[in-house]
Amino acid sequence: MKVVAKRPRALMDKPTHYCPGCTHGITHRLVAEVIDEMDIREKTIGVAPVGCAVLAYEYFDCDFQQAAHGRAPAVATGIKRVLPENFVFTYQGDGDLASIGTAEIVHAAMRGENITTIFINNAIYGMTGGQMAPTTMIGQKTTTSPYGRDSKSAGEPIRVVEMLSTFSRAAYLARVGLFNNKEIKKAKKAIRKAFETQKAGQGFSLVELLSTCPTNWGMNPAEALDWVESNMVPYYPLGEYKTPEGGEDR
Amino acid sequence: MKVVAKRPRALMDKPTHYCPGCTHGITHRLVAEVIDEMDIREKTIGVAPVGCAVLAYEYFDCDFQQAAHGRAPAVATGIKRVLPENFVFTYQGDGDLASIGTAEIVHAAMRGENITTIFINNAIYGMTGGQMAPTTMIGQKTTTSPYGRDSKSAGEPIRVVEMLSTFSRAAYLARVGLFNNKEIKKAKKAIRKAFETQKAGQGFSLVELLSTCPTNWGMNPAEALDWVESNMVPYYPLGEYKTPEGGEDR
Amino acid sequence: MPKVVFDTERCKGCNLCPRVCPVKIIKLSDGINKKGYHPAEVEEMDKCIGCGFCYEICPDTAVEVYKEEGGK
Amino acid sequence: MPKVVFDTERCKGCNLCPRVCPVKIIKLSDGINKKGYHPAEVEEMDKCIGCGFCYEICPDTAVEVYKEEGGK
Amino acid sequence: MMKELIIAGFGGQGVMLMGQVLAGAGMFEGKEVSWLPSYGPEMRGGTANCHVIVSEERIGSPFVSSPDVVVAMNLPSMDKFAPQLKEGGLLIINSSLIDTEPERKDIRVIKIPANELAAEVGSDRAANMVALGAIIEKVKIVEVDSIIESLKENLPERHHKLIPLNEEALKRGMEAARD
Amino acid sequence: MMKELIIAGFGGQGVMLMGQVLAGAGMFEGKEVSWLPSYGPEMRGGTANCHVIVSEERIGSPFVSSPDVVVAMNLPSMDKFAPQLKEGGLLIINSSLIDTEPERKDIRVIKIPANELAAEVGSDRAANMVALGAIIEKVKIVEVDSIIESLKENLPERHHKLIPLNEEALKRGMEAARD
Amino acid sequence: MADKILMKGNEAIAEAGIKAGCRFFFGYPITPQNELPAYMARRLPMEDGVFLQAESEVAAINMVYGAAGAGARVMTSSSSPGISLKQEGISYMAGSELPGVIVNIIRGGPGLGGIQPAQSDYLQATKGGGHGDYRLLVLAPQSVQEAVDLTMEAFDLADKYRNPVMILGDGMIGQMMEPVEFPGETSPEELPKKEWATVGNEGRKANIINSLSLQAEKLEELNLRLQKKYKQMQEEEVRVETTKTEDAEYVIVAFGSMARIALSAVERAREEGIKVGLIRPISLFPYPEQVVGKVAEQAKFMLTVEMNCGQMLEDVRLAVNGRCPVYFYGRTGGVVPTSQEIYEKLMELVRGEK
Amino acid sequence: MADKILMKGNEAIAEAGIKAGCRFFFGYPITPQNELPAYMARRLPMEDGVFLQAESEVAAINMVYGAAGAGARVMTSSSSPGISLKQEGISYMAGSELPGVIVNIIRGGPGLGGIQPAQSDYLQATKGGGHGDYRLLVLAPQSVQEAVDLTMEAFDLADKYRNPVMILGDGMIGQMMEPVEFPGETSPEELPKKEWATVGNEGRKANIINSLSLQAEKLEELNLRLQKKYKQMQEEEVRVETTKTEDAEYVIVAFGSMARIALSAVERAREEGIKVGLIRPISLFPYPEQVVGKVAEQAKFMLTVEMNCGQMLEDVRLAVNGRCPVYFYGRTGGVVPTSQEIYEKLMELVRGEK
Ligand SMILES: Cc1ncc(C[n+]2csc(CCOP(=O)(O)OP(=O)(O)O)c2C)c(N)n1
Ligand SMILES: Cc1ncc(C[n+]2csc(CCOP(=O)(O)OP(=O)(O)O)c2C)c(N)n1
Ligand code: SF4
Ligand code: SF4
Ligand code: SF4
Ligand code: SF4
Ligand code: SF4
Ligand code: SF4
Ligand SMILES: [Mg+2]
Ligand SMILES: [Mg+2]
Repeated sequence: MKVVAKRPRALMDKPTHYCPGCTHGITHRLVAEVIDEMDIREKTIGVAPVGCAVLAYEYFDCDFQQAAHGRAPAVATGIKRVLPENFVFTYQGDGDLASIGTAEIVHAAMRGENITTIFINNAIYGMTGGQMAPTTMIGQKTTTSPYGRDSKSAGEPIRVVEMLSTFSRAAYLARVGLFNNKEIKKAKKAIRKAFETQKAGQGFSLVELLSTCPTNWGMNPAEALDWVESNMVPYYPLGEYKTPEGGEDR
Repeated sequence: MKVVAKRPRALMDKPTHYCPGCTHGITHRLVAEVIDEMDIREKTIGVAPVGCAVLAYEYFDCDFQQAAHGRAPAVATGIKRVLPENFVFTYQGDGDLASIGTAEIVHAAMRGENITTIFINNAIYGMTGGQMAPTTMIGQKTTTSPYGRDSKSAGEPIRVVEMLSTFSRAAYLARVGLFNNKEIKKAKKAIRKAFETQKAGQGFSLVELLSTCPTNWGMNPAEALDWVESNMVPYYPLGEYKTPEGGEDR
Repeated sequence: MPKVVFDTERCKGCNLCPRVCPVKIIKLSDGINKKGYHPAEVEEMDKCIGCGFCYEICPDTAVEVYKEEGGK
Repeated sequence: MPKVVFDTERCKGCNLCPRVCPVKIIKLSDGINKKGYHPAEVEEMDKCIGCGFCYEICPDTAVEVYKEEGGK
Repeated sequence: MMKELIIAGFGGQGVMLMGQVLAGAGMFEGKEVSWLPSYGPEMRGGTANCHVIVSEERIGSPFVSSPDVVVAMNLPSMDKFAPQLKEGGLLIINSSLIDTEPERKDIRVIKIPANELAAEVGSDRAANMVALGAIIEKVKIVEVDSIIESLKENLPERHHKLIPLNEEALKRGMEAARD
Repeated sequence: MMKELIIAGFGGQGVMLMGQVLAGAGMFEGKEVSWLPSYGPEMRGGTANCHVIVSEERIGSPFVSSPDVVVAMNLPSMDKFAPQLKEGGLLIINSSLIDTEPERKDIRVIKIPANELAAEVGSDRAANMVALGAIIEKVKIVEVDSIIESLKENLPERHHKLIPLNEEALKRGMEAARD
Repeated sequence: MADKILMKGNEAIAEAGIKAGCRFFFGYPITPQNELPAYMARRLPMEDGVFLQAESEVAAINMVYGAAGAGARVMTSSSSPGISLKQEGISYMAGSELPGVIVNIIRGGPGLGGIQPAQSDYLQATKGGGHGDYRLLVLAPQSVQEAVDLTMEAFDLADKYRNPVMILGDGMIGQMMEPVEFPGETSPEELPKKEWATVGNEGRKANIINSLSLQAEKLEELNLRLQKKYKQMQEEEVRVETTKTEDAEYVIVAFGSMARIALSAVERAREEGIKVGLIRPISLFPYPEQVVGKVAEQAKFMLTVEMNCGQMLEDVRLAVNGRCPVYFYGRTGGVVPTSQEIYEKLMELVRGEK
Repeated sequence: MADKILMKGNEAIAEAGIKAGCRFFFGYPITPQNELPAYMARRLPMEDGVFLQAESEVAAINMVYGAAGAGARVMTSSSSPGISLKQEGISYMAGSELPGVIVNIIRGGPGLGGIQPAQSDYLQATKGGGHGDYRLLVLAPQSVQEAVDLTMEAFDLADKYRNPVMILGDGMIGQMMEPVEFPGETSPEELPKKEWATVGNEGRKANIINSLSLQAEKLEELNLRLQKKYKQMQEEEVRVETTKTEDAEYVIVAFGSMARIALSAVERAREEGIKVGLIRPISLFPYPEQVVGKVAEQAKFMLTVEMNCGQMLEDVRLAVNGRCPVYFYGRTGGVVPTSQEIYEKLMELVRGEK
């Protein structure tokens, strides 16, 4: 018998602190698989955010820096400028990236910083117990939108990939969902492409993953996946928004 | 004889500190004219940025708050939420708005904050003596891009209006230039529309004005206007990017 | 014949693998593990087609999938 | 007949109004004002058509434009 | 008289509510009370707990370091908090989920099959009320009426229909503790 | 010996360079020197100035509050800094742009038509060097050779062709001050 | 007067704000203060107020600035890292003389640190974590009830001095539930009008909210005006509680929730006949320097107890000014010292003294 | 050793960084330190280094964090409001034990304030403007030459302690030109390797740069480790200069550019036979507490002179600990006290003393 699927090398053999059914775990595995497949584990430096994935450095078996809330792209920039030959990725939630860290992600994309961002859009602040994120859906109830998000006062959900698509040095931008196996396969491909973009020195790459937070959504994990498909996907269309064309430098 | 053109009421009778030929002065006058024409001076609260226009509160004859660098949209939000019936506008440079203040402008636009932003894009930090702005053109020399802005390291200029166009609650977005009388007339129209958008409660409005900084560009004022037309306009296309459709609330 | 092995202590009983198993052989056990979860288990292992869907959806890498050497 | 009045102390001699005057009657004076600038002045006022371009481009509201009451 | 309790269990077992109801009951009786929860992400998956103090005097630290009573709704909670008990303190064990014996011999122990008893009155989820019944029976810090009063305050209106069931569970707990 | 100077004028008149060249010359002669500019947006339109100290002893404050010498390249500068001069101090006036008489009677005043003299040697822009010539003639803090040496250091390579002209301007200033 | 209700510190502070006439809240989530904005999000719409989750702490404090400048009673809350981000804005508010209430529910630091209770932002709060010569009025409650009382007072003080006021709590104060009652209620309409606010310059000269003075002398004037206010605060706003200090030979100094724990140690030592007293500064700025200094004259030593590595210690030493030895006991990083530990430390020192 | 060259303080500090082996600079424009990044933008590319203008001060300090964590010598600079924005990042660096050099060329505050020289960020720099129990090593040069020397030293100290070091200057230090020479040069290759840095975990366990500890006890451990470092700094890194203090009856204490101005006052008073001395703390943290305390024993009084409203004053009073009266003279908002003013203040006090 041959093992055809098991914990990738780039993940530590450690149980995570994530809630049952939380897609953070799936994404960790996908990233780790890509790292394994590209054989870059020992050249990779991850940047953990403030958010439920704050402990990412406990789970990946590669060098890591923990960054202040929202500042992962700045921290990654610092690392990458010192170590241009290494792989640097940030792993960020929607509160981290699309709220407090807006300036940092926008400018990393504008500069075409040669890093990869794994962006977990779960439409909520998971870690802090379920507050509204900029990506929270209209009408969605959270602890800070107890009557449902109201577009008049809180605006309409931010579409990060679309916003960053206006930057020419943002080389690879894709949005994927984690709500079934087909989409999970696509997600992995996108993550691979993002790292390949970095490898080729083509500039900034980002994959947005429509994710779940069963705990703070008040759903079971399966319902949560369905909710992603039925509520989030229509507003956040899946697909590759930008791919690098041509070689080394655009 | 009848005066057909003179200093608008909403401007104080005070010489400004701006350099000779700097378009900040033109924009001040245009905004003041619109305020006069709409007869809203006594209901208007301006927010001055950190930048050459930091002293705007000395020149406009209406209530003003001076905001920390980049935070004018947040300050304006605070004011507008307290005084929804008043007119609130921010006046911001490209360093202020597109660099340090990226998160604040993006989120004001996302929320559809019912304020108006006058955005002075002069492709440089004027006040601090000519550093690179996010809007500085590729190859443009500044004190912090002494060899010319290099897209590989410093990225490609940020197009603010295009970026904000991805937000549904950003109701009016336009880019105008101040390089000749025809365009100045258009600029005024755009400013008027922006304030009208606010009046109708339709959400966030912003006018980007392609402006000059003769002093730090090392040009005389006339050359500077030409440079706007020949170098900036091709990269920053003029026009209305978004206009409010329909009524009171979208 | 393919088979799957669940790490019952690592499993959080999220109930996602049962949902994606094409042959519907996974269910949550009645017992609880040390962390208080009902871990997943397979009832008729011989029906497993080794598709790996369970592994793929599992957020906790609690599944390993095995196949015959060189097998289908 | 239209006319323009320049506030020579407020003018910073930026030389923009001469550029836009359709009848080219504005130029910078040889003298300097208190701030050290050569202020703009009009040579043949009777040629002024009152178009207001000078006012419109002036960053320092140093220009006022007058026209005949009810006139064209 | 001052009683300091730690009530602990899995996230979903309602240990926070138990503590709040208890503190609320003390307040109704004009006593000094405090309730301090564990908080933050460690709640996820791990044990949740709260510190409750009901007292006739001023309460110093709301943080309980040597409790008079520990209520362990699951095994990790017993492992963690039983060692902190005062000598002679009381350990209430949810024997539905805990079959290990506590190691300490210098404490009093009572075992309540909280989940089973709760199931008997109609809802597994009322196990916390069973345990609460056991507390007030054994510790006598508040009257059962105050608990019911407090329960009303603490449950949202839409759950008030559950109050009779919870009352029943409370009583079961009291009985079980009496035996 | 310690001499403290304030050199002031319009933004474009090159007063900063004057001060730097003077300080550099002092340094070549092994003296203690400091140069402190006015800075920030107030430079725009208004007056620019720098504080220069050349000394044989340790320099305390680089900030000059009672100068030995004030060089006023324009009227606002004279108005602003002449009152700060030490009693008996020296006021050097650019008479090309200043026709007002200073009010103070307790100071020495020399008037140099710096712009005219500069124009005579071929460039209006060398008025600062004319004034610098006047300074070193009157104050004798550094040798003219050191000034020329310092000028070379301070001018970018591509402007070195202007050095002869500047030397000429310096000398005119010295002569004018001698008269 | 209402009956007592059992409330979490965070929620009680929020309700106290509303009771004080605050209708505007701008904040950003962070543990352990999340219940405060969540409460505001539920409650403020009922009062026609505005709750807005800002994009960041930086934005939040600047929204507070704008709203305060527009004349409103306004509030924000956060915890340590978030408060660090607000430092520029806080300095701006002080420089522009804007009232506003800022709540810091301290957690363990530095950096991301932890989320357990700590008092390690004392120096930041009291000495000016931001730039320039400014001070906040800093109030440290020891119980949920006191958190309510001080929060309500904070709004009045902020308006009185046109200066930001900080409520300095810790995870324990924020998270614990205790019975509270609310001493009355002020509606925003009852409050005196703020003539300096920017609300539109109908019939008057424009009002400007500003902290810029390019002329040094002007800026110095502003600073002297600020210093005068701080002096006035020192004269009028010192709040301090002393327990059994009259005859104390040994004195513990502690603030906030630490003080109530320390009091248990004091009581225990008293039972054993040791003459110990407690000084509990309630206002941390202005610091009760005179009270501490006075008691120092009779004390054999002072023992400062804090949930940090010794921050208020500096203010105690400044107040004591050499009059008696000052010792320190503290735990940090989120560890809460027990009254037992404090008692032991105290007894060790007492023995050393004898 | 090179000849002296006339250099602006800002540029000299930049060049000193390069000479110390720093090849990475992340900053954001602000007066009066703009010449520093501009110089780096010109010079670093020549040394294969990286100059990057960050989108903000917040981003800049976090880039510094990343680069420091990746093992590089790295630097940032700013002025007061910008330094306030960096407080969270600075606390993170201290908590994650990352070396790095931060330059603050102070301007008048609070708020937007002005751009003239001031020393009003003393407390922020020395007491921890950020959250948590951490300290920076703070060095205050009084001349351009000393700015060079201290900057070069700062990089070594940062590496030695794995702690951020702050160079605290003011607009005068940054803007003035004085002759300087550079005492040698270190190339980045010569520096010892940092085994803890995140550079890829080839053949070893992963390195983690982190300040989070959800367990309070763990976080306390980190804090105790930090406190130990600060204690070591207090033992090994105090830098202070005393002038004519041996027989001084009156002692002025001043730091940075203020000290050189004060020295002129001291000299003048000495000429008139008044026995005055000067203590100039060069390291502001660790503070030369012992030196000040020692001198206080013989002094009739101390006079602290600062370009602020009395910030170092607290450290002087703590060091003096009641041994003699401590007076204060200061100007603020960008006004620079003259030696004349200081002299007069001194004489007034001397007369009062007699
Ligand atoms: C400066 C600062 N502000 C706020 C926080 C508190 N905080 C921790 S995680 C988090 C947001 C988490 O949400 P998200 O980024 O969406 O990640 P998720 O937990 O949903 O994966 C916040 C606000 C913090 N630690 N630091
Ligand atoms: C927090 C902070 N950072 C930096 C500065 C310094 N600063 C003043 S104006 C300015 C930028 C001005 O550029 P821009 O916004 O483009 O306006 P302009 O002067 O070109 O009109 C900067 C960086 C500051 N005052 N505060
Ligand atoms: S809180 Fe939400 S995002 Fe965080 S681990 Fe739990 S389910 Fe996942
Ligand atoms: S520096 Fe530039 S932007 Fe500023 S006033 Fe002068 S020309 Fe205008
Ligand atoms: S491998 Fe496929 S068939 Fe086998 S148990 Fe997993 S999901 Fe079911
Ligand atoms: S998906 Fe994984 S964690 Fe979830 S039930 Fe299946 S094995 Fe357990
Ligand atoms: S109004 Fe028109 S014609 Fe008259 S001076 Fe001005 S630009 Fe020329
Ligand atoms: S445009 Fe205005 S400032 Fe410029 S020259 Fe004409 S009048 Fe003077
Ligand atoms: Mg999220
Ligand atoms: Mg600009």
